[in-house]
Amino acid sequence: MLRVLFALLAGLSVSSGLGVVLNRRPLYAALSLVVNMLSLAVIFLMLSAQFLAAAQVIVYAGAVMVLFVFVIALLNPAREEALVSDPRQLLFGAVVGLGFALVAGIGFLGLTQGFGGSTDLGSGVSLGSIQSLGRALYQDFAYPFEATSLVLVVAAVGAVYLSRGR
Amino acid sequence: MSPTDLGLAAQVIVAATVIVLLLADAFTPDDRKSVLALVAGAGVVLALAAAVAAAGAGVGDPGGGRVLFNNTLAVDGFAVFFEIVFLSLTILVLMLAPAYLDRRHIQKGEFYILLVAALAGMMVMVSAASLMTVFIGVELLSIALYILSAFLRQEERSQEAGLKYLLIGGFASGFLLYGMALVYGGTGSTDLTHIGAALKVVSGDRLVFSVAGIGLLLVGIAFKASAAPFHAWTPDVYEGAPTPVVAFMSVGTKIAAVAVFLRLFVVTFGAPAVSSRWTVLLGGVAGLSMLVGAVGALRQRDLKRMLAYSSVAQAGYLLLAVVAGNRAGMVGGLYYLAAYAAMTFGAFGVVALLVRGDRDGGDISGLRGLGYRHPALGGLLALFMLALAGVPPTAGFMGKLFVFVAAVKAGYAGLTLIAVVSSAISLYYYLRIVIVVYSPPDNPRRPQAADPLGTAAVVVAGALTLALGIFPGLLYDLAQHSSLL
Amino acid sequence: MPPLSLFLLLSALLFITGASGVLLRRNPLVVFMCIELMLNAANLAFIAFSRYHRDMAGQVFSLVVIAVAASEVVVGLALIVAIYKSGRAMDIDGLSEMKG
Amino acid sequence: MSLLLILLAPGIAALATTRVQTRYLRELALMGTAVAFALSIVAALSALGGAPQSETSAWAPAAGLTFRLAADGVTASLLLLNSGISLLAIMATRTEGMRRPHLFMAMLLLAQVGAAGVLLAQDMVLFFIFWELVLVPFLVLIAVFGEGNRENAALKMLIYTSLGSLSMLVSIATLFVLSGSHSFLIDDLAHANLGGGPAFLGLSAAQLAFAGFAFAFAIKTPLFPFHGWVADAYTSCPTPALMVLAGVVSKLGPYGFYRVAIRLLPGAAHDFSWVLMTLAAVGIVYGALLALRQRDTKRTVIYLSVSHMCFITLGIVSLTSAGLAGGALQMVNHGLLITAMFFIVGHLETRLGTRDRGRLAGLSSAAPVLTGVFMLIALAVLGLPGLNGFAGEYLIMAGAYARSWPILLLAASGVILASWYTLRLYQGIMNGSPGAGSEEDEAAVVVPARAELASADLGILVPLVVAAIAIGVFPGPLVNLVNQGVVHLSRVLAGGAG
Amino acid sequence: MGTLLVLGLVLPLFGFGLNRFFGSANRPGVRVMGPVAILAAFTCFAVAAVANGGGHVDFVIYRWFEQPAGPVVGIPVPAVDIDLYLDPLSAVMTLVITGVGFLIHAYASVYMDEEGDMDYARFFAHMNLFVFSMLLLVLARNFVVLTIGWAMVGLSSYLLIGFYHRRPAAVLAARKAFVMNVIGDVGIVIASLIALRAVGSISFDALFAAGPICGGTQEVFCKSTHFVSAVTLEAIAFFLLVGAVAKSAQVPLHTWLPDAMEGPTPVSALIHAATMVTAGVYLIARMHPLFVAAPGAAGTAAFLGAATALMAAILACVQTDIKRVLAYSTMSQVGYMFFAVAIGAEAAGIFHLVTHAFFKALLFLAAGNIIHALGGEQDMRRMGGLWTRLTTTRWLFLIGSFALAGLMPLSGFFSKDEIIAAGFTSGPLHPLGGIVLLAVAGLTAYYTLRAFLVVFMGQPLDAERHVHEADPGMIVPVVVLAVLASFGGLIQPGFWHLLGDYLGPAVGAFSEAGAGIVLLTAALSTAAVLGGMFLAYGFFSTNPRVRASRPVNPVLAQAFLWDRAYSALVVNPLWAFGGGLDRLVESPLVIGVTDLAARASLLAGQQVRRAQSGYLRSYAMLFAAAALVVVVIAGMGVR
Repeated sequence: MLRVLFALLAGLSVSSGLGVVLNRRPLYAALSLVVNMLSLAVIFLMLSAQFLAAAQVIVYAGAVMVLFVFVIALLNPAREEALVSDPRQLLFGAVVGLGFALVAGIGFLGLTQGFGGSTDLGSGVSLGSIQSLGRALYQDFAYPFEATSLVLVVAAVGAVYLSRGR
Repeated sequence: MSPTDLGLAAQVIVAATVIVLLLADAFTPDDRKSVLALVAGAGVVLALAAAVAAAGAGVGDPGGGRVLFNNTLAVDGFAVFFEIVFLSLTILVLMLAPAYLDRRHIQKGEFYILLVAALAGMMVMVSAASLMTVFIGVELLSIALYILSAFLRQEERSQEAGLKYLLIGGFASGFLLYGMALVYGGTGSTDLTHIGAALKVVSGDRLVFSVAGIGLLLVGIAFKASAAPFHAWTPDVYEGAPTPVVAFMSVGTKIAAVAVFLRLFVVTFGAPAVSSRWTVLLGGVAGLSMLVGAVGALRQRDLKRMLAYSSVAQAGYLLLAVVAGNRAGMVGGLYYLAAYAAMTFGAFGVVALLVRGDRDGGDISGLRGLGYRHPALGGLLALFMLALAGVPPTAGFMGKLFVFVAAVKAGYAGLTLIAVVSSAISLYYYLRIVIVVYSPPDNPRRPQAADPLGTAAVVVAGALTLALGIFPGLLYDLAQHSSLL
Repeated sequence: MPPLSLFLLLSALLFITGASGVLLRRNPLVVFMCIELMLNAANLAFIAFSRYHRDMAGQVFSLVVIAVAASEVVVGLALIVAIYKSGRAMDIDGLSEMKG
Repeated sequence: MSLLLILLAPGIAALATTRVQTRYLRELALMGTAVAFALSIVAALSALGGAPQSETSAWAPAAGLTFRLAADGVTASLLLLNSGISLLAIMATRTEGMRRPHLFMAMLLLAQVGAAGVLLAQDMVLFFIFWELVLVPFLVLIAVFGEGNRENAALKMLIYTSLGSLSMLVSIATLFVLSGSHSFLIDDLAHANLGGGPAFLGLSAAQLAFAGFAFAFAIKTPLFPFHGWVADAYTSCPTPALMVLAGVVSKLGPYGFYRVAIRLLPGAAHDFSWVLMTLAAVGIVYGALLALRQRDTKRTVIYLSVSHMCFITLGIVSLTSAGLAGGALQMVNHGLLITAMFFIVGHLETRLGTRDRGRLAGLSSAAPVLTGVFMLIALAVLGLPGLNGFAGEYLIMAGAYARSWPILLLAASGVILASWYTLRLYQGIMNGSPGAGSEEDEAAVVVPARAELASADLGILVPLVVAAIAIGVFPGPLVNLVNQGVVHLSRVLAGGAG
Repeated sequence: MGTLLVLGLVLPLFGFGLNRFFGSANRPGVRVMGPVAILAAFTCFAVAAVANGGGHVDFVIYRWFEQPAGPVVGIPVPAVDIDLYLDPLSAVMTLVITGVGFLIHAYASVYMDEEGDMDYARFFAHMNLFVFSMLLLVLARNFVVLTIGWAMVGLSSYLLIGFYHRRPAAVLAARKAFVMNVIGDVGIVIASLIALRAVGSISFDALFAAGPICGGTQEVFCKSTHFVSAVTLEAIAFFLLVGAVAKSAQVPLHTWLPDAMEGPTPVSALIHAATMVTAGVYLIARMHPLFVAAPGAAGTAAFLGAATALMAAILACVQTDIKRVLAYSTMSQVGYMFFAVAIGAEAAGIFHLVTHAFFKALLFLAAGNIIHALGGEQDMRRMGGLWTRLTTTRWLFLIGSFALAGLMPLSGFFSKDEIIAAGFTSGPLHPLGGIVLLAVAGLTAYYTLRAFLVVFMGQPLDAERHVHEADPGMIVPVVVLAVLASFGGLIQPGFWHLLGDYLGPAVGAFSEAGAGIVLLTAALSTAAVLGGMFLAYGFFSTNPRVRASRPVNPVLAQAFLWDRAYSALVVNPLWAFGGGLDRLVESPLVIGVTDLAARASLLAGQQVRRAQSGYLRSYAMLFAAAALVVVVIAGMGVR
C-alpha cells in the first residue's frame, strides 16, 4: 500500500523535476516545481515529518513559488529559443549527470544488505511531532536556530536594498 | 567571566551590532550614513576586546575551551584565534570602506549591516561544533557576500559578480548540503564529536556514505576557499565586486573555509580509514590550486584578477598545511592564515585606495611609477607583493617556511616540490608589479591624496606583515596555544 | 514501508536532475528553481536518514535548509530584478563581461 | 654588538637616504659603509687572533629561531671585501644627473646589508632571509636603472636564483625535521641524523638535502651549466651595481658551499664532489672559450668571470685543505679583480660610447695611466705569479690535483686559455693603431683621448691595484685569516668524511 | 751576504720603478739609471760570489705564507718562504745575466735614442724588470719562487717583444711568446704540485732528499723520510721539462722565438741570446739530482736538444733576415746546452751557456750596428758590400761568427767540443747525439760564414746610400763582448777546468773525458767547421746577394711547417670550438632552456585564461565534473 503510494509520488516528483529542467517556459517550470514540492511534502509525511511537510507546503509552495511567479510575471521573459545553446554542453552535462546517477545507483541500491543491520525504516514511529520538533529546536539546536534568524535578517535587508529603486 | 563566556560574548556582541545597525540605519539621514561605520566599528572593537580577553584568560589552555549549546558551538582557543583575526580584519575594512563608498557615491547603511553579518557568519563557521552550525555559518557568510558583491547595484560588473557568485554559490551549497546529509546518514549524528567517534567504528555502507559525504563536503568547502578546480568564480567575482568587499571576502572566506578544513577534516575526520581518503583528494586539490593559481596569474592585466589567481595559489599553500595534518601543520597553518590576512588585505586595500571615478579598475599598467607619484602606497604595494611572493623578511615567508616544515614532516615531498615550482613561477607576476611600481611613470599626473583613514588601515596591515616576518615569535606562541592538536 | 535505499535513490535522482538543470538552463530564474530542487533533494535525504536513525537532527537541519533556501531565493530574485531594471536580458550567458 | 653594527650601519644609512639631499647622498652612504668596513677590520683582527667574534640573542625560540651572528676567518675576509667593494661602488656612482639617486643608493646599501647578513648568519632561517634580501635590491637596480632588456633580465635572474633558494628552503626544512633538535642553528642542524637508506629517487635524505643546497649555490655562483641568467643580468646591470653583484654577491655561492652545504652534510658532499668538480672544471674551460669568442667587451669579462667562479668552486668542492683555502683566498682576489675589470669596461663604454672591441684599439698612447692599470689588472686576472691571482689558483690546483689528475689538467688548460683571452682583450683595446676598426660606421668615431682615467676613476682603481699587488707579494696575512676558518671545516671533513 | 743578494736582486727592480714612473720626464736619468742599476747588481753578485766561494747560502727574505696547524685533508697548504739561494751555479748565472746584461743596457742606451721619451723610459724599465725576474729565477730555491721568476721573465719578454705596440706583427709575436711561456709556467706549477703531494713541501731540498734521488750525488740532502716512486720522479721531471722547453725555445715549443725578433735588437741580444732562453738549461742543471733519478725525462731532454740543434741549424742556413739567422742559431746552440745538461755534463752545458752568452750577444749587437747603419734594414738580401763601410763592426761580427762557428781558439770551440766529447764518453745512445752535434757544428760554420759573406762582401745595394759606422757608445760594449768571446774559452780549455771545479759542489764533480777523446773531438769538429766554411765560401764568395736570394724549398721556407701545424691542429680548432659552444650550447641550451621554461609557463597561463571563459555554465560544468571525480575517488577506496 505505502509502496504503491511511494512509487506514485516518486514518479510524480521525478517527472515534475524533469519538467522544471526541460520546460522552456519559466512559468511552466515554476508550476512543475510546485508539483514537485507538494509531492515531496507528502513523502515527508510518509517519513513521519509532519511539521516539515507543512513547512514545505507553506514556505515553498506558498511563499517562494508565489515570489517566483510574481517575478516571472514582472519580467515576463520571452520563451527561451533553444534549450541548449551548444551540443557539447548537453553532451558533457549528460555524461556528468549519468556519472552521478551511476554512483548513486551503486551506492544506494547496493545498500540493501548490512546498513547497520537492515535498511527497513519500520513503521508507526511518531518522530516529527510538533512537540518533539519544538523540543529539538529550542533545546538541542537553539544556537543554529538563532543563527538562522540572522540569515533571514540578512536576506531581508539585502533583498530590500537590491530591489529598491535608484 | 570564564574564558568561554568571553569568547561567546564576542559573538553575541557582533550579532547585537547587526541589530543595532539596523535600527541606527533607520534613524540616520542619507547623507550621514558613514556614521554607521563608527557604530559598527564600536561594536567590533568591543567584540575584539572580548575575544582578546578570552585569549588572555587562557581559553587556549587545555580545558580552557568548552563546547556549548549541546554540542553545536565550540568556544576554544582555535575559534578565538580566528575570531581575533576576523574582528581585526573587519576593523581594517571599516577604516577602508567609508571613503571608498563616498568615492563611488553609494554611501549606504546596508553595507555595514551586511559586513558585520558576514563577520558573524565567519565567526559561526570557525566555532562550529556541528554540521548544522557549519552550514548556517557558510550560508550566513555567503548570502551577505552575494549582496555585498552586487552592492554597486547600478553597475553591470558588480551585478554580474553578484549573480555569478550567487548562482554558483547556491550550486555549491547544494553539494555541501548533500555531503552533510550523507555524513549524517553514515554516522547518525550532526555534531562533530559524535561524528568523530562514529567514524572510528563505522564500516561497510555507513563508511561508504560517510566518505562519499566527506568528499562532497570537501568540494563545498574547497569552493569557499576558492581552491582549484572549484575556483572558477574567483577571478570574475573579485574583478566585479567592490574592492573593499573583495579585501574582506578574499581574506575572510578563505580563512574561514581553511579553518573549517582544519577543525572538520584534521580533527573530526581524523580517523585513519577516512583521512587516508580525503588527504589524497585534498592533496590533489592543493597541488592543482598551486599550479593553476600561479600559472593563471601570469598573463593578467588587471591587478584584481591577478590577485584573485594568486589567492587560488595561496589556497594551495594553506591546504598544504591541512593535508600535512600534524601539529606542525596546524600551527603553521594558523600562522600562515594570519599572515595571509595581513598581506592580502593590504594588497586589495591599496587597490581600493587607488580607485578613482566610477570604475574599480586595477589595471596594472596604471600603476606605472606609483612608487614616485605616491611613495607610501607604492612602497606598501611592493611590500605586499614581496610578502605574497614569500620573500623574507615578511610574514609570507615565515608562513611558507612553517608550512614547508610541516609538509616535509608529514613526508609530502611531491607536494612540497610543486609548492616550490609554483612559488618560483609566482615570483614573476608579483615582482612584475614591484618593477612596474618603480619604473618611471609615463604621465607624471598626481592623483588626489588618498583618504588618511584608509591609508592608515593599509599601513597597519603593512606593519603587521613586516612584524610577523621579523618577529615571528609573537604570533607563533599564540598559534601554538590555539592549535587543536 | 519502502526501504531507505529507495528514498535515497529518489533524492539522488532529484539532486541530479537539479544539477543538470543548472548546467543546461540559461534563464537565471530557472537555474534558481533547479538549485531549489537540489536543496530539496538534500532535505529528502536528511529526513529519510533522520527517520532511519530515529533522530530529530535531520529534520531540524532540513528546516534550517528550508529557511536558508528561501532567503537565498529572495536575495537572488531581488538581484535579478535589479539587473532587469538596469535593462539586461534574462540570460546568464549574457553575464560574461568579465573573463580570462 | 659590533657584528650587528656591520648590518645596521649601512641599513640605517639606507633608511636615511630618503631624508637627505642629493648632494650629500654619497657622503651619507660612504659614512655608513665606512663604519661597516672598520668593524669588518675588527672582526678580521679578532679572527686572526684566534678568537672569532660571535653574537647571539633570542629571536623566536618557540619556532626554533635564534639570532646568531659569527665571523670566522673566511667570513671576515669576505666582510672586508663586501664593505670595501661597496665603498668603491658608492664612489663610482654618479649621483648628479641620475634619476632617483636616493633609490639607487638605498638599494646599493641594502645589497651590502644582505650580503653581510648572509656572511654572518649562523641560523639557517636567518641565512635564508638575508640570502633573499640580497636579491631584492638588484631587482630594482637592474629593472629600474639598468639598460637594454632590463626588466626581463631582472625577472629572469630573480626567478632562476629563487628557484634555487626555494630548493634550499626545502633542504633547510628537511634538516630541521630530521635533526631532532628544535633549532635552525647550523651547529644544531649539523647533528641531524639522516637515514642512510634511499629516500627519494634512490638518493638518501642527506644527498637530497645537499642537492637542494648545491642547486641554490650553483645557480648563485654561477656554476656551469647554471649560468643561464648571468649574461643578460650582468649586461643590463649598471656598473656600480655590477661591481657589487659580480664582486661580492657572486661569492655567496661558493661561500654557501663552504659555510652551509659542506659544513652540514660532509658525507653527501663527498658523494657529490665528483659531479661538482667535473662541472667546475668543464666550466673553467667552457667559460674561457666563450670569453675568447666574445666581441662585446663586457660579455668577455662576464664569461671570464664565469670561468673564474668555476675555478673558485673547484677549489671549495675539492674538499681538501689546500683547495678550500685556495677557494676562499680566490674569492677575495676575484672580487677585487672582477670589480676593476667591470669598472674599466664600463668606464670605456661611458667615455667612448662602445663596448664593441672591433671599434676599440690603440688607446695605450692616448691613455698611458689607463694602460698601466689595465695591464696590471689583466695580468692579475690571468694569474701571473707575483700578483694576487696566483696564490689562490695555485692552492686550488693543488686541491684539484689531490683529488684527480684529469681535473687538474682541465683547470691548467683553463689557465693557459686565460692568458690567451685576457691578452686578446687587453691588446685588442690598448695596442695596435687607434681607430683601426671604426670604419664600420662613421657615426660613432671613437676618440681615444677621452679614454684616460680621471682622478675620480683613479680613486676607485688605485685601491684595487694596490690590493692586488699587496696580496700578491704578501699573501701571508690573508692566507692565515682564511685558514682560521678553513681549518675548522677541515676538522669536520677529517672527522665526518673519513 | 743575504743583504748583498737582496740588494743585487732589488736594484734592477728599483731601476724599473724609477724608469717606469719617473723616467718619461727625464731622459738623462733613464740613460744613467738603466745600465747603472744592472752594473751595481753585477758588483753585488760578484762580491757575493767571491765571498761565497764554493759553498752555498740560503737566505730567507720573508715567509710568504704559513702552513696552518690542524688536520690536513687531501693536500696541505704548504709553508712557503721567499728565499734566495746562492751557490756556484746560480752565481755563474747571476754574473752572466748582470754582466752581459749591463753591456747590452749600455749599448741600448745609445741604440734606442730615436725613441720618444716615454718609450725610452718604458724600454729601460722593462729591461730592468727582465733582469730582476731572471735573477729571481736563478736564485730560487723552491718551486713558488721559481714559478714567480719564471712567469715574470715571460712577462717582461712579452713587454719587450711587444715594445712596438703599434705594429700588429709585434703585438701578435708578443702574445704568442707569452702564451707559449704560460704553457711552460703551467708545466712548472704542475711539477711543483706533484712534488708537493709527494714530499709535502715545495722546496727543492725536500724533493732532492726524497727516495731514489738519494744515493745519487747529493748525499748531504739524504735526510728525508719520504720515499718517492720512480714514476712520480719521472712525472715531476717531465713537467719541469715542459717548462724548460717552452722557455728555451726547444722543439716543440720553439715557434715563438723567430717571431720574437720583432722586438728591438738589444732585446733580442739580452733575452733571446744571453739569458732568457738559457733558463731551461739552468733549470735542468739545477734539478740534476732529479734528472739523474729520472732517466726517461733526461733522455727526452737530450733528444729534444739534439733535434732542436739540428733542425734550427738547417733553418738558419736558409734565412734571409739577419736577426732570424741569429735566432735560429740561438735555438741550435741552446740545443747543445740542453743535450749537455741532460746527459749529465752540466759543467759543459753551463760552460757553453756562458760562452754562448758572450758571442751571441756580440753577434746581435754587431747586427744591431748594421741594422742601425742601414736605417732599420734587417733583410740580408738588401745588404752587402758593407766591408768597406763598417770598418769596426766588420771585425766584431767576424770574431762573433768565428766564435759561434767554434773556430780554434775562440771560446765557442772549447765549450762545443766539451759537449760533443761528453756525448761520446757517456751513455749508450749519447754518441749518436755527439755525431749529430758534430754535423751541426759544420752547419753552424756554414750559415755563420754565409751570413758574414752576404752582409759584408759583394757589391753594396746602392752605392750612394749613406751608411755610417755606429758611434762609440754602441761600439765599446760590443768590443768588450768581442774580447770575452775570444778568450772566454780559457776558463776551461780542456786541459784545466776552472769552471767545472767551481761548479762541482752544485752540479756534481766534473768528470774529465780522456785526453784521447778530447783530441779526437777537437780534430773532428775542426774538420767539420772547416768543411762548413769551405762550402759556404764556395757558394757565397762571388756575388753573395743573388745567391742568397735564390728561392728555397717551401718546407724549409716555412720552418718545417710548425706554425701551420699548430694553427691547424690547436689554435683554429679551439677557436672554432669556442664559436660552436657559443652558437650551439650557450644560446640554445644554457640560456635557451631557462627562456623555454618561462615561455612554457606563460603559454600555460594563456590556456588558463582561455578556460576562464566567463560563462557561468562552464564553471558549473567544471565544478560538477570535479565533484564527480572527487566522489568516485573517495568511494573507490572503501568499496
